[in-house]
Amino acid sequence: QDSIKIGMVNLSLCCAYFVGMDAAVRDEASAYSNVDILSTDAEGDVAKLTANVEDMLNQGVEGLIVSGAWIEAAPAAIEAINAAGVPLVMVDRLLKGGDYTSWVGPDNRAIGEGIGDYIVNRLNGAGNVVIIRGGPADNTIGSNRSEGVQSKFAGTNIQTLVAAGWGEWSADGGFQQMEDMLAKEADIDAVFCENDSMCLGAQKAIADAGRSGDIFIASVDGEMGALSEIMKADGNYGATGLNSSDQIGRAGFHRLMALLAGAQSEKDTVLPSPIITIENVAKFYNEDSTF
Amino acid sequence: MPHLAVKNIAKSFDGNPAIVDISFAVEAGQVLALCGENGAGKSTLMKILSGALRPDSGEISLDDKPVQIGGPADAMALGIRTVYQELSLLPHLSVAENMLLGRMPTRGFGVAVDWNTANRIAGRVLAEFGFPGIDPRTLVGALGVAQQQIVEIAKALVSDPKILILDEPTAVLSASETEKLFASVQQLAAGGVIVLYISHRLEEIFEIADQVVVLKDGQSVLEGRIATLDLARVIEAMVGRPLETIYPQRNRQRGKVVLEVEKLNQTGAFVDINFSVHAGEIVGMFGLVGSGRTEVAKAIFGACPADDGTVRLKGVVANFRTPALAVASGLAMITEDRKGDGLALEASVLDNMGLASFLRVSRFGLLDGAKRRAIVDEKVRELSIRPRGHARPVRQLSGGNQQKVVIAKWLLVENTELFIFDEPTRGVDIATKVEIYQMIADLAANGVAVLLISSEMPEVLGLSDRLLIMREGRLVAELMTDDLRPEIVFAQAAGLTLHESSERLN
Amino acid sequence: MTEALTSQSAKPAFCQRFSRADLIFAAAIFLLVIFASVASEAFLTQRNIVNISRQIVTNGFLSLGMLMVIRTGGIDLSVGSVLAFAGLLATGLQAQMHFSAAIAVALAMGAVVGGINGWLIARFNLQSFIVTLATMGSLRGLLYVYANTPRYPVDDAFRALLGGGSIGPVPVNFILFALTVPTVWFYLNHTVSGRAAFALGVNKEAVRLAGVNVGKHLIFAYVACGLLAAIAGVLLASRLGIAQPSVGVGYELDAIAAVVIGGGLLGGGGGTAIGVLGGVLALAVVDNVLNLFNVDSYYQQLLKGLIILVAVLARRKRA
Amino acid sequence: MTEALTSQSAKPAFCQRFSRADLIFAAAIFLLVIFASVASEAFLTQRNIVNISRQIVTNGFLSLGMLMVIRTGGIDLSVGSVLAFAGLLATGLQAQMHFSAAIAVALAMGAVVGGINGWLIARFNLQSFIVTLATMGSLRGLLYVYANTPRYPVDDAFRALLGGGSIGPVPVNFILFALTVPTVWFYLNHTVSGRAAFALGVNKEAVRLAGVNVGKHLIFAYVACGLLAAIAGVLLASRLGIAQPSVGVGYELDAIAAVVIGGGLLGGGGGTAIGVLGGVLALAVVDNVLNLFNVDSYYQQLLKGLIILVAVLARRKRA
Ligand SMILES: Nc1ncnc2c1ncn2[C@@H]1O[C@H](COP(=O)(O)OP(=O)(O)OP(=O)(O)O)[C@@H](O)[C@H]1O
Ligand SMILES: Nc1ncnc2c1ncn2[C@@H]1O[C@H](COP(=O)(O)OP(=O)(O)OP(=O)(O)O)[C@@H](O)[C@H]1O
Ligand SMILES: [Mg+2]
Ligand SMILES: [Mg+2]
Repeated sequence: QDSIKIGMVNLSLCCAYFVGMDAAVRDEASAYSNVDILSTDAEGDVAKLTANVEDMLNQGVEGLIVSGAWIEAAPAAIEAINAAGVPLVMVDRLLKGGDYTSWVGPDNRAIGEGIGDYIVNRLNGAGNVVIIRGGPADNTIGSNRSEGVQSKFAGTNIQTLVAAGWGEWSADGGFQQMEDMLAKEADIDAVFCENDSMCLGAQKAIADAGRSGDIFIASVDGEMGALSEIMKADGNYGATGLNSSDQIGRAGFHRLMALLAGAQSEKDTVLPSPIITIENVAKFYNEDSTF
Repeated sequence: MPHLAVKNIAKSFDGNPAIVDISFAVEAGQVLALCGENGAGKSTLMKILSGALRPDSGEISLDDKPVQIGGPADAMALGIRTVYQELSLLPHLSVAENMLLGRMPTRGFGVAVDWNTANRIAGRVLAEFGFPGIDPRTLVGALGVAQQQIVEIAKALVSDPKILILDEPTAVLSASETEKLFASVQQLAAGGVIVLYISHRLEEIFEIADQVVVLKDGQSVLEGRIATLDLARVIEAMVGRPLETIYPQRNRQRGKVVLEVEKLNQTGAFVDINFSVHAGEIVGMFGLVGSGRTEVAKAIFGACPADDGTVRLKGVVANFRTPALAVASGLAMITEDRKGDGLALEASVLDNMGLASFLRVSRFGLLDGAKRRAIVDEKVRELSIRPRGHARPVRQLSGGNQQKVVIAKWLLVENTELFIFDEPTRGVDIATKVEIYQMIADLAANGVAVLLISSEMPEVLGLSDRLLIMREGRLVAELMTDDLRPEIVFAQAAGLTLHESSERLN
Repeated sequence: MTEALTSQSAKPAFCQRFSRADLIFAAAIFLLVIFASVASEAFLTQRNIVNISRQIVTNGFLSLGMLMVIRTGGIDLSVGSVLAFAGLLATGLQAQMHFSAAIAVALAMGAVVGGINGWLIARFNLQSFIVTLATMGSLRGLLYVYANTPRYPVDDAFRALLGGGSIGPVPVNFILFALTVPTVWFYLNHTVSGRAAFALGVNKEAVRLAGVNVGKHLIFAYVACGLLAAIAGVLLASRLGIAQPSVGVGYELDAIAAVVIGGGLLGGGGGTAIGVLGGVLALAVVDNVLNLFNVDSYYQQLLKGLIILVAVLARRKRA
Repeated sequence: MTEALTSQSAKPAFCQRFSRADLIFAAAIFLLVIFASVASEAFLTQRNIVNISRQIVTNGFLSLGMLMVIRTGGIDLSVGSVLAFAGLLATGLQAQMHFSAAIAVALAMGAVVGGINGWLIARFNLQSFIVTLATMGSLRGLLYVYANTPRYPVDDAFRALLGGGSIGPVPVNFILFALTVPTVWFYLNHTVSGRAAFALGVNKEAVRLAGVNVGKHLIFAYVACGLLAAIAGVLLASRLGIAQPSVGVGYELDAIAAVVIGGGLLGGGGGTAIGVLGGVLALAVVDNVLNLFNVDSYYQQLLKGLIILVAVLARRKRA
């Protein structure tokens, strides 16, 4: 019996979010005895991603799932795939610069807007909100989220204070940015981070400053650390907009399998991104999730 | 009573034998001198005894017990102390620390360094050695090479040695320091220490050695008690033929003035230097080491420009700011410190020799490799640089052969008008010295102006037409060298009255 | 060799005689502080000073270790990976054992990695740059194999004690760093090993010929560097209450910058603990000030580069 | 000093006589290739070979430049930033001008940055590591100020010609690289500047006192390095069809690794163009093979580190 080779192309496996997506794909595939997943990690480098795609096509994969993470486009890679005529399903990130078969992912602006509503409600339309940005690397994901949030502040008395430096998407980055904001700004009522990791750091900075009582936190992703914080009745981690790499990965894999089977599908599929708060967190909390 | 015997030692470096088969024995309290041409194998033999190198075969026995010297630590344990030919000091450490490296006095469970004791010990040793002037706390990097050499020797004297190896210790020393060294050597010998002494200054050997071993191409060609030998014998054994004249006959015709130096000053180095050198003339510059000759030369050459004063080249003002400019207008300088600023040790003989003469072998910056190799090979032959060939890194050459490479580098430069030699024959064997003297004479004969800096009295007396004498950064005398007595020169250099100086000389 | 000379008085003392460069440098930091405190009232607040003190710690430990290696004429690029791995171990293992035991394991790992670096470099006479570049890569791969998702400390005491805790206003982790500086200084200037390590940084062969066991002291420097990096990792993880496998990439460059700004010489021959303290401080203050002044992050990067340049220009050795 | 010896053969020729280490190294690559082609039928396919040849180009150009700098005893960490900036300029400026003009601007930028590096290092006698570390940071900030989002080539010819194009089966960008290797080799061995640069890498003072204009040759090496990095950036952008401000981070380490694996000595005194070719090839083939055997990415990192170690061990200098 001939096996079906499927390529999972990751820009990076640096961080829980992307690791989760890769794991989800492998996990779904494990149900099919004759489906082999070839997975690569470009360590954040487009050039290496392109090389990885080339190497995979070379091994005769029948379809590719591409997780472009934080980059904007990878024309050469996508063109190579098109040229080889194999179906291409993009997950999470919709890369520009070439044709693709299908895309499954979140609407980051919508998630941002959801969080924006949450913050506005919780502040009753007045207060100061710190925004911690991820990083420079072609950061449209982050900026979509921030813009979503800020769009909801229009017409309220909410001031946004954007941290000067980058949070680098990481806990220590978030920590340092928050520390400096706390030193700089006397009254802060809430903090929004473009991802959970940064807010997990920021939360510690707030705690060390003894401000946990009067500053609450909201972010995007829904990783374990954040969820367990949200669960705490007395915690100040208010909400996170679910952007489940796990769901995305599984959905992406099944989309590709269906396409290979000859099914016709809508080109773009946006996954719902509920806002997780203490009310509904139990539904999403899952001890043995990788992310 | 120690007794050192070396039997059938052999050592070769990737195929090329450095020492073929050497045996000798020394009794306690004896001074054994090793002579031989550059590359004969003297340093290699000493490095084997000091544990720096391991022999391919042969055995070493101390007090009739065979000993294994696996590394420097073993040699130390046996009481073998070595002064290597190439300075092995650390410029960024203090004198005391350099001297006591590896045996620093400690307190607090042998963890913490006891600086006071360290400085005291170092100070005491230096004082006993006759140089109380050197402060054990100063950084070695701030000392001149001469003082550095003193420190290097003192280092070997710290923990009283049973066997003391001195590899060309006097190469950078002048008469007075040499005297002090010999004094302590004789004192040690009297105390039953074995001293192995290497030098190319054969007169020194006859002054302090009891026994001589002459090496040639890694074999001992002559062995005997000093009393039974004379200079000619030793030289013939070394060179393979008798040497008739050491200093070349010179047909002197003094041409137009080439170099004029006026009121040259450099704070901390020299003051108010005035002199001139004419075409076809060899002007010697003598002085005690540290008297500032090198600094004057470096100032003229643009290596470390003077603060004020003027230098003229053929009447034109030429206060060079960089060596590049100096070389471009016909200057050449053989620097004194071959390891520090004379050679790129890891680079090949070719790269080193060809470094100053790119113009000869290139057009539009493109090298004519064949021509470059040709002229270099020619000089390798002329100066009998051994081993032949230009491919190996200079590091692998013996000290004297390295010195020849430095000289060759400048002899390869065409139409030079002024040659500055700073200690040109340092570490060079007698036969090659003669060749170099001949070349210097030839340069002069061809109308080149020569400034010869040297701490070797016979050399300056034998070669130069005029003699400039420096003391503590000043030009103290200018003498014509015809029938000039060494005592006078030394007196001037040391700033003594003739009477006492002649005492100190004999 | 201004640094080499003065970083090295014959009888080293905690306040050695300083070179012109050191003074200029100190003055520059001082001016920066003055300027900052005038320009932004947020700067000289206790809160901000505490922040800076905490922000110093990570780079501080890394830089001290880096200094020890740089004084031997080497360099250690693997500190970032060691830091990340140590954090993961110290937090991840808390499920199985008491956190003190977990920390012990983490530190041991750091020391072992350092030992491997040092042994390869000393035993086979390899170039430290390439050896540690290799271990940096391998270890990063290895730590992802161990844990490719964040680990969270189980034991609250872990955070409370190290990362969060403070004695009076002074953070515990800063105190630990403050204690390490004189320790390293003492090692460098007053122990046989420290002096030998410094000596061999400039001329290994000369030290060997003096009968000193070069390998021993060389390896020790790398072990210490690995250990200090591991400590930094543990403290960082406990400060953040999370250990991420991706942390620490590029930290080695900050550490090297701090050492050089503080007067260290790559290739050996210079560098002092107190100088490193200055370098770390300078970098942290600059970061902090740029943030307090809301300088756009792109310009922050640009400026930081220029500031490093100015710093090394100020303390350059005369040719 | 095995490397020093061979980098220095009596009669430099494109195929110099090789040292034992070089032979071992060549043999190792050869065995790897044999093994790969036996184990994976995908390896020796024309397509895969074309891929590898294309994948070599970027690191190839960077490594050749790095070699020139390393031979002067320096190092250049700024190549990654130069590469990114050059790509942005060459693509971004196509809106305003013909792409050839845009490329010219990009290359000029590379040369200028290199010139600044070299000038600072030569004129003020600074350490190359820290100077280029600073320019690396500043330039990265600057290029983000210039363009914080990707730029796409306007002119199709740009991609068709350089990135996509190939003569027969051979990609154009690889041909450009293949032509650059002998050029660099010629410069290193058969020009005054090349020999002088090598000598001053070993002992700057000796070269200065030989009446050579040290600064000139030193600066030239950095200019060439910057230029080659810019070329790499332009080719990469045209190959990928996009120029991203974030590209090239950490590339300098790959380049240094390639040089050292190829027999280069950090601190000067060794390294040959052909050796670099071998180093680049080795790294690329390893990457490719690991992918073809779809080794898990974390283990890939782990293995790559170990392979670098083995490579340098194979060509270590005897102590
Ligand atoms: N590390 C080395 N590698 C290769 N050859 C070497 C090495 N060291 C010395 N040699 C060779 O061994 C021979 C003997 O060298 P050695 O230094 O013993 O001569 P020497 O008698 O001390 O000469 P000199 O009087 O010039 O000091 C020389 O031909 C030299 O080239
Ligand atoms: N205090 C010092 N600091 C640094 N370098 C020095 C110092 N004194 C001498 N030197 C250098 O050391 C080398 C040799 O010094 P040395 O003791 O021979 O004195 P010198 O200047 O050479 O005097 P002379 O040439 O008359 O012997 C020279 O290059 C000299 O410039
Ligand atoms: Mg010798
Ligand atoms: Mg002198």
